[in-house]
Amino acid sequence: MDKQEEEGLGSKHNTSKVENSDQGPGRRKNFGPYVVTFFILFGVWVVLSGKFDPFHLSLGVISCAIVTYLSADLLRPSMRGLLILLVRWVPYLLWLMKEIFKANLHVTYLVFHPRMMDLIDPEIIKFQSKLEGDLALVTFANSITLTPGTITVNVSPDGDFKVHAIDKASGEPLPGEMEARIAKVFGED
Amino acid sequence: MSEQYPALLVVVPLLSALVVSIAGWINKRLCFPIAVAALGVAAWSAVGLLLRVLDEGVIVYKLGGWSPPMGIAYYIDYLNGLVLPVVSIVALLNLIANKKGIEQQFPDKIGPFYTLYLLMVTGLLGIVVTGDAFNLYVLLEIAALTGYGLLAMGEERAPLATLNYLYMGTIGACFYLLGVGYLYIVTGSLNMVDIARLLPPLYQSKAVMAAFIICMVGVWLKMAFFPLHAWLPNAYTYANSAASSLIAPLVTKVMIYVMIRLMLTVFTPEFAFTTLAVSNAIVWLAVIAIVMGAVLALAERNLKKMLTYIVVAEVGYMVGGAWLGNRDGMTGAILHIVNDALMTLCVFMVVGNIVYKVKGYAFEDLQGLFRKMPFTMGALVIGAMSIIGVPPTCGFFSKWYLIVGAISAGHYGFMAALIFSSLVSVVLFFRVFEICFYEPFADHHGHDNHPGGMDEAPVSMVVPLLIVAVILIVVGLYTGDIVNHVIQFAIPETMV
Amino acid sequence: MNMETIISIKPLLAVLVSLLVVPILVLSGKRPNVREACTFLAAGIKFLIVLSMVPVILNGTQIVYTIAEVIPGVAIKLRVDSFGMLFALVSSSLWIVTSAYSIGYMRKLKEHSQTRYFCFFALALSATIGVAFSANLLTLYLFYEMLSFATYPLVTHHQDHEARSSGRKYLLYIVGTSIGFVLPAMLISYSLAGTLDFSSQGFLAGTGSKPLIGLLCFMFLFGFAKAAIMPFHSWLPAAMVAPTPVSALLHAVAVVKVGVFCVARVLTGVFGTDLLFSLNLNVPIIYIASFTIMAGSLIALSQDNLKRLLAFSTIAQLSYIVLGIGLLSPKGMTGGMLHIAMHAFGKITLFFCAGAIFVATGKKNISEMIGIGRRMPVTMAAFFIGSLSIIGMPPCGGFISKWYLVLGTLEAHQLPILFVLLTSSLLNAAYFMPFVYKAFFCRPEDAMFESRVQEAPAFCVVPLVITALISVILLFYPQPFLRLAKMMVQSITGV
Amino acid sequence: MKIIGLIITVVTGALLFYAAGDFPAWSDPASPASTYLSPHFIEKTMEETSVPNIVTAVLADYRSFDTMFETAVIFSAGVVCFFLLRISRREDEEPETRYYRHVLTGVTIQLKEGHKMPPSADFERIDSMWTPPDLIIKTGCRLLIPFVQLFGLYVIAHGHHSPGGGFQGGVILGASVILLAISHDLRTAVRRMSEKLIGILCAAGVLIYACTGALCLLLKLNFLDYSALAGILHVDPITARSHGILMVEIGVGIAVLATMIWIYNNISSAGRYRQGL
Amino acid sequence: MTDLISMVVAKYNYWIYITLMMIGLYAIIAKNNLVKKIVGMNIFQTAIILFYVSIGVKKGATIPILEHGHGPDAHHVVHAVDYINPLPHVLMLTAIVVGVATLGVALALAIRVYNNYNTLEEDEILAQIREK
Amino acid sequence: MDIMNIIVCVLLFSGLFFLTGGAVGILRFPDFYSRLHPAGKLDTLGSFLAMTAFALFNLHHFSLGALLTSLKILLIVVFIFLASPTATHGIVDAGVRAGLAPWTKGEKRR
Amino acid sequence: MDSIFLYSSLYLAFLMVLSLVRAVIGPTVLDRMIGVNAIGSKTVVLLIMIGFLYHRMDMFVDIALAYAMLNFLAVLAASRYFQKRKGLYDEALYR
Amino acid sequence: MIWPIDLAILTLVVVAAIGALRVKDLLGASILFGSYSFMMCLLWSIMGAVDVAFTEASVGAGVSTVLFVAAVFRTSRRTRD
Repeated sequence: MDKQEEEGLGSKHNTSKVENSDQGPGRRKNFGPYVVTFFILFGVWVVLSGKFDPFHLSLGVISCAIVTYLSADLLRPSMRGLLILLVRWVPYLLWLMKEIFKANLHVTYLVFHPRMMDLIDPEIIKFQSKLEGDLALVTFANSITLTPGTITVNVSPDGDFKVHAIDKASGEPLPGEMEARIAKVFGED
Repeated sequence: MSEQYPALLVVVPLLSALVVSIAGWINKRLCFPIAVAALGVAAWSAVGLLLRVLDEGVIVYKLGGWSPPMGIAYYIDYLNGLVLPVVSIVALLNLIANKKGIEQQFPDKIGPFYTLYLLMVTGLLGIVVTGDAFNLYVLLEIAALTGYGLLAMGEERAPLATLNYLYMGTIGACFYLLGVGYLYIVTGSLNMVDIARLLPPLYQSKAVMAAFIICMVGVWLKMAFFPLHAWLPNAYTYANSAASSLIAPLVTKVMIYVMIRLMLTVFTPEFAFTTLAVSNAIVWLAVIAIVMGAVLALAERNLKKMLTYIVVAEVGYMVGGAWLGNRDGMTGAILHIVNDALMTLCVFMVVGNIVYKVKGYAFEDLQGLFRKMPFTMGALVIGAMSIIGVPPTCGFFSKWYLIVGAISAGHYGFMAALIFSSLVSVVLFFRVFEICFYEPFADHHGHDNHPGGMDEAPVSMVVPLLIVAVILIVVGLYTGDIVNHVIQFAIPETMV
Repeated sequence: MNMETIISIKPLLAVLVSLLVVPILVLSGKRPNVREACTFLAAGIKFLIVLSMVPVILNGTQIVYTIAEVIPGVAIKLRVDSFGMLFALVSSSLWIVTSAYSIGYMRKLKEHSQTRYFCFFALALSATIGVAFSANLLTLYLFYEMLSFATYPLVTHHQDHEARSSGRKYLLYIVGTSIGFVLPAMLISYSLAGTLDFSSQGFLAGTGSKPLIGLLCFMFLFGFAKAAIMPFHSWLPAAMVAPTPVSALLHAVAVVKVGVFCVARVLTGVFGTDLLFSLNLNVPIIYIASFTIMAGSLIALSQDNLKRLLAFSTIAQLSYIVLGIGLLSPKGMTGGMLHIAMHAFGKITLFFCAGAIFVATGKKNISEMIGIGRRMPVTMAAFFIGSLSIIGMPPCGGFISKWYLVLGTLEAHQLPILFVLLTSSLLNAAYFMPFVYKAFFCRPEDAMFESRVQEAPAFCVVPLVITALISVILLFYPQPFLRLAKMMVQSITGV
Repeated sequence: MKIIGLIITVVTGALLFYAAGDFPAWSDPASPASTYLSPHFIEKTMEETSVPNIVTAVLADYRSFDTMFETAVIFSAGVVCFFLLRISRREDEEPETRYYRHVLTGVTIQLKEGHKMPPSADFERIDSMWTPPDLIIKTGCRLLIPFVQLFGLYVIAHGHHSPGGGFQGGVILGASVILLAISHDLRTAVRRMSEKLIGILCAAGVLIYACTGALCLLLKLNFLDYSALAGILHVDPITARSHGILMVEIGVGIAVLATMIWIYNNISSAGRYRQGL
Repeated sequence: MTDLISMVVAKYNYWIYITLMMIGLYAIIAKNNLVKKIVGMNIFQTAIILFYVSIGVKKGATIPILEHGHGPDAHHVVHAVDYINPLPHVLMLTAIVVGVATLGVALALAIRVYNNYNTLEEDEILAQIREK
Repeated sequence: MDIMNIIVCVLLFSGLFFLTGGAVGILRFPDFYSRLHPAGKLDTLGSFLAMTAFALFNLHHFSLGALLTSLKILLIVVFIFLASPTATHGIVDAGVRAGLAPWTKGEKRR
Repeated sequence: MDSIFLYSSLYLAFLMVLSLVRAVIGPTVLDRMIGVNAIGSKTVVLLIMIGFLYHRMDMFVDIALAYAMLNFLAVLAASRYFQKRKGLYDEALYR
Repeated sequence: MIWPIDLAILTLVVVAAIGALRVKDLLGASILFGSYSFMMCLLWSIMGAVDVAFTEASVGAGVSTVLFVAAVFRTSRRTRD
């Protein structure tokens, strides 16, 4: 298993940018990512299509092949990435949903509060994240954004975060637990 | 194969446009032969169709094999049988004549230019041949879009002028579409013949009247009829010569064809002339259009712009003739579609040659051209004679019918406008001739040599031009046959 | 009167000969001799073709040829009848002499663009013959316009400022009136009658209301501005900027004669004598014509420039013809038609003389030509004969036509017109004779004329001698023209 | 101008309002439009073309000629944009300074006076206006794009059974590439779909459509009469129609895909293909 | 009064389409900015699409995709009353495409104009032209 | 199946509630950055809940097709969850780059 | 259930009015973007609701999916504008 | 056809159209135009024109707004009306 295979969804290294779609489709010898991409896509196709006669299935195969050829280097999945996804993401997502729900209630409370202007106190928080992989950083940033009260303003590839928080309460827990959990998901802890 | 002519007529230019587009990426030299071959086939089919129509009467071609109200059908009758060859031949000749000019102006974009050119011709041919009201809209838009593209590549002011054209053209096409929608809402059909069958009981409906008016306004916008003409002169003037000499002859004329088609086939002449009772007002508008066009042309110091105002005036001729409400006027209008297409082609090709050689078309640039480019100027003379209306050039005969129509409709204002515009054309063109003839002043008792020497445009530009000039006269001489064998049947018998 | 007609391509050939020679002239532009030989050849062929039709016409037969049926009921059609024949004969014969004269004139003066000149000359002749042979108003109009445009480059041959303004004036009058008046009048006639073919009784007979017919009549009368009826005359003096052969062509052969020919054709073929009589339209016509005669002659009296003098003389003389037709009496009409021929030969002689003087001496004004007869006796002798013909005195052809005109006025009981005719003859004499007198008998003021006889080149002199001779001969042998005119009048009036 | 506009608008509006009075009421099942032609389409489509989506059937079969020209319209729009905006290399003076960026470190170097960098995987050419793509947007779009493309293909393939078809699918496919161009930069997108490829695809899409029609014509039936294809595809004429529709839809999809990208590329870079939006 | 209300409601779509169309038309004619005009033009086109789609609407009908298109009862009897008129939809698909195409061309032209005059305001451009 | 309906209703109404919060929030909040908070995520959660409700409701008449449709609805949710934060980030990034200063306590509404 | 969906969708339409108000009054372009984005997310919900009202869920879900996929494209494009053209208050000068 | 929503959205559409034309900033105008086409898409689907709605969704959301923004990017945001 070479380096390519090891990356995937759980990419650790910034070097992944090297391969960042620069080499055009179909140049690499390794077919692993292609196969994985193909099957992911075909799964989605089946959900989309809902027709299981040979004609439509063959159309599906052709379509997935085309997309794989064109864009597999964008998705860059791997077998390991998939497994990680299944095993570690689900709990994280559940936790995230809970957080989102909680924070949403908070913001909703703010929204409907008659003296809303007094309650909110926006500020910009800066902190350095320990996460390294692109995907991890993005997941973290998006999770921050999805939990109301905080919005990621800027992420540098090195992990400098700038977050806009609507009030003190929203901004406090950062980076905290969320970062740790994401680090766990991506195996960076 | 001859039963497939209607399809070939439109499909061959379309296919070749696509092939040319691909060829443009591979080898630019392939573009021109393909384009010429395609237009040749189209012209061949058009002439073949006309002959078949003369033999057999109306031809119906079902596209996709679906019979008319369901699918789209082509109807080739005497009216479009006449217009088709004109469109295709004008396009063919212009293409051949402008090869050099195109190579000179767009060395890098030859492929796209020919593609747009062919698509435009496809659109125009399609407009003429189609029997489906909505299909006409689509083709209209093809012709319009490609037209914008072609026209905008010109001088510095061309994009702005074209953008204005685009606004107006879109409004026009949309109005037409809306009119078709009104017809659809009351009849439920889109096929022209079918609509015509379903409409008569509904003639008192406000929706039908509105549909007619809206369609007309839309078409007038596209053809630059008088109050709606403001976009035309600039758009045509600042364009490159290959485009303007394709678009100026054909677009307005095809739109007039559409107007006549709507008046004669979709609606009945009775509806247009009696139920609505606006024909008199429209003829007066046409009178204003002619007079305005002539007067504004008089104010120009620029050959091409002057010609564009003449185009505006000519549109007035045809609209007025069609709305006179009698057979002679309609004959004149239809005949003038043919003639005006040819003579506008002639004069615009002349401008193309002049631009090719002199790089300008303002009056100052024209000095001494009779000596420099005798053949081109000879063609200009013939074209000008035709526009003025001097027999035996064809322009005279359509004017003849128009005036006879005006007289028998008792509309002397229109007649006076026609005469006035002829007189103004004399002034216009002889002003040009004077400049080309006198300046720079030859020394009085000079020698019989050529001071400037002859510097004629290339043969490939001059020969088509001369062919057009000859056609002007030949068509004039065969006017009687055209009227007796074609136009006479194109007008419904009910119209007197 | 039942006319026999035969279909023959000859009229078309007569028209086409000079048209077809144009490309040859263009191609041979580099070699003047070939070019001029071609011109001569074409002129000769043309004359022969016309001549070959004369016997047929004299037999009372018409020759018809249809070129194209352009509009239902109206074709581009040629028909040779006696009146047309008369005119064609005059113009085609004069083309030969004019060509010869042109060669001399142009070569001597080393004019530029001679090829163009000869081409358009040929074109103009084509159009002239076409007008003569037109069978209907449309064909007439066609060739009339063709002539207008073909002569424009001739008039403006010098391409200088003067030529430019004259050319403008020329076109404005000629084309303006033809499009402004003739075209609508023609179309109104068409929508009234449904045809445009000339018929001996006039195809408008029995149609239209009185005011409309009257209006049409005057539209035609003034529409053919080449006839130079006042107030549409001033293009003619202006057009004198052209080289003299052109002026000769314009005034004697092609342009103005075409104008009056058209007027005559329209009055006889479109309206017909009966219609004109019944509506009393002839009276205003003849009064307009007489006014033009008097005014033209009086203005001519005050002219110093020889060519302008001749021009005003032409204006007056043309109205003789209109007057003759307008009298509507057989004699008058005969006189009018005959005057086309007579005036043509006389006037062309005068113009040739003026040109010859210009070629030889470079003089244009009468006041500078005192005593010129010593230097150019032949030319001046011809001038004398020509002026006699114009005045209408024997031994010249002009006498015959004037005689018929006078008879016509009597026949039509228009005594005032008789007075006009006679007065104008006196005036003619008044402006020609002093010049002739000064030329021969006065002492030359200019030293140039003291020297020995020095005529213009032979190419210039021979033609004018020929035309002068013909002018004389025509008095004694007016047969072909007189007979043709009489035949025509007979077919119109039945007398 | 404002007053003229107002007058025109009021007059036109009044005319339209006046005419609308005679319309059948909105959503009236007995209106002529609903009773004259459409019943045939609704009731016969399945028998005649075996396509459940009536709109697709009418679009690509009954009125396929319209659709062909619709595709040609979009094609011509692409060509026009190219024709108007594209600045050819000859006219476009090469900038004095070229910028290259070392991909790993993000260091930007300038090369002056027309020096070129040898082609290398480590350096990419950038424009002076280049701004680094945002990490979140870049990654998010990277993950989304393949699915968008798959969805586009799905829409084309299932035009018979559900809404959608060549045009919609083509637009979605095109949008996916536009998304790439926005989230990364134009050079990346152009590297994937080179200009020449787009230009050829654009024409090829319409060509597929037109050639399908012409094939029918060669098989001795009318233009675009797909039942002629039955002989080639070895199916009954009705299924042949269905397959013909699919072929045509694919053509439309390709043409639209390419054209959308083409128009976007030309407009967003004003014809220079250097720096996009 | 009730008549009026029922009339307004029964043809509400038509009134709105006219309103939109007039908004677009006014914008094309009266606006000074070229891109604003393009926006107006698109509104104008969409108004017509609205009109057409409104024609096709049928009370108590469903969308024009046959139910149970495939499967055992694929060829059951279809009643026209049950489905919305598909024809206007077809036409409007074409019209939308044309609209996009026109939009692209118009924007390309606007860019060209901007390159020439460095402004998008029509009166400023005209002033520049007059100066030359 | 009444319980199912009730669950669907509850989910739908809570979704609508959050959506309302989003709509009111972007009107009430004082500046651009703070407005993004309700717009970005209250809407996301609201849509999520509503979509879930629809997915459940769609399983009313259970079949393979219905299941797949429900899955498709969930696919939409996935897309929303991917796209919404990206879009929000895009907007806020634009704001920062455009140089818009965040609102701080005590200022006027913008 | 239909009436619940109907009234919910009407309520959503009302919510869209609120978002539209923000989009129209601005004051900055970015505020408009927020408003339009909010409208977009409500549109997706509304589309599916309409699907239920037509009882043809399977047909409308595709549209909603396409919408969800492409909705943010416009927003991204607009935000990209500010990455390259700085200066939000551009517009203030010409107000 | 669901007329109550139809009525509501139709009114919104007019507001969006007027808004798009009145905004004194071209970028804002193009974004508002995007919202206009969102609502048009809704309108089509309300009226049962799914295919048209689909097209409008993909075009309005995916292409035309982006094209507007791109064009504004290439020209200027400035407008006086």
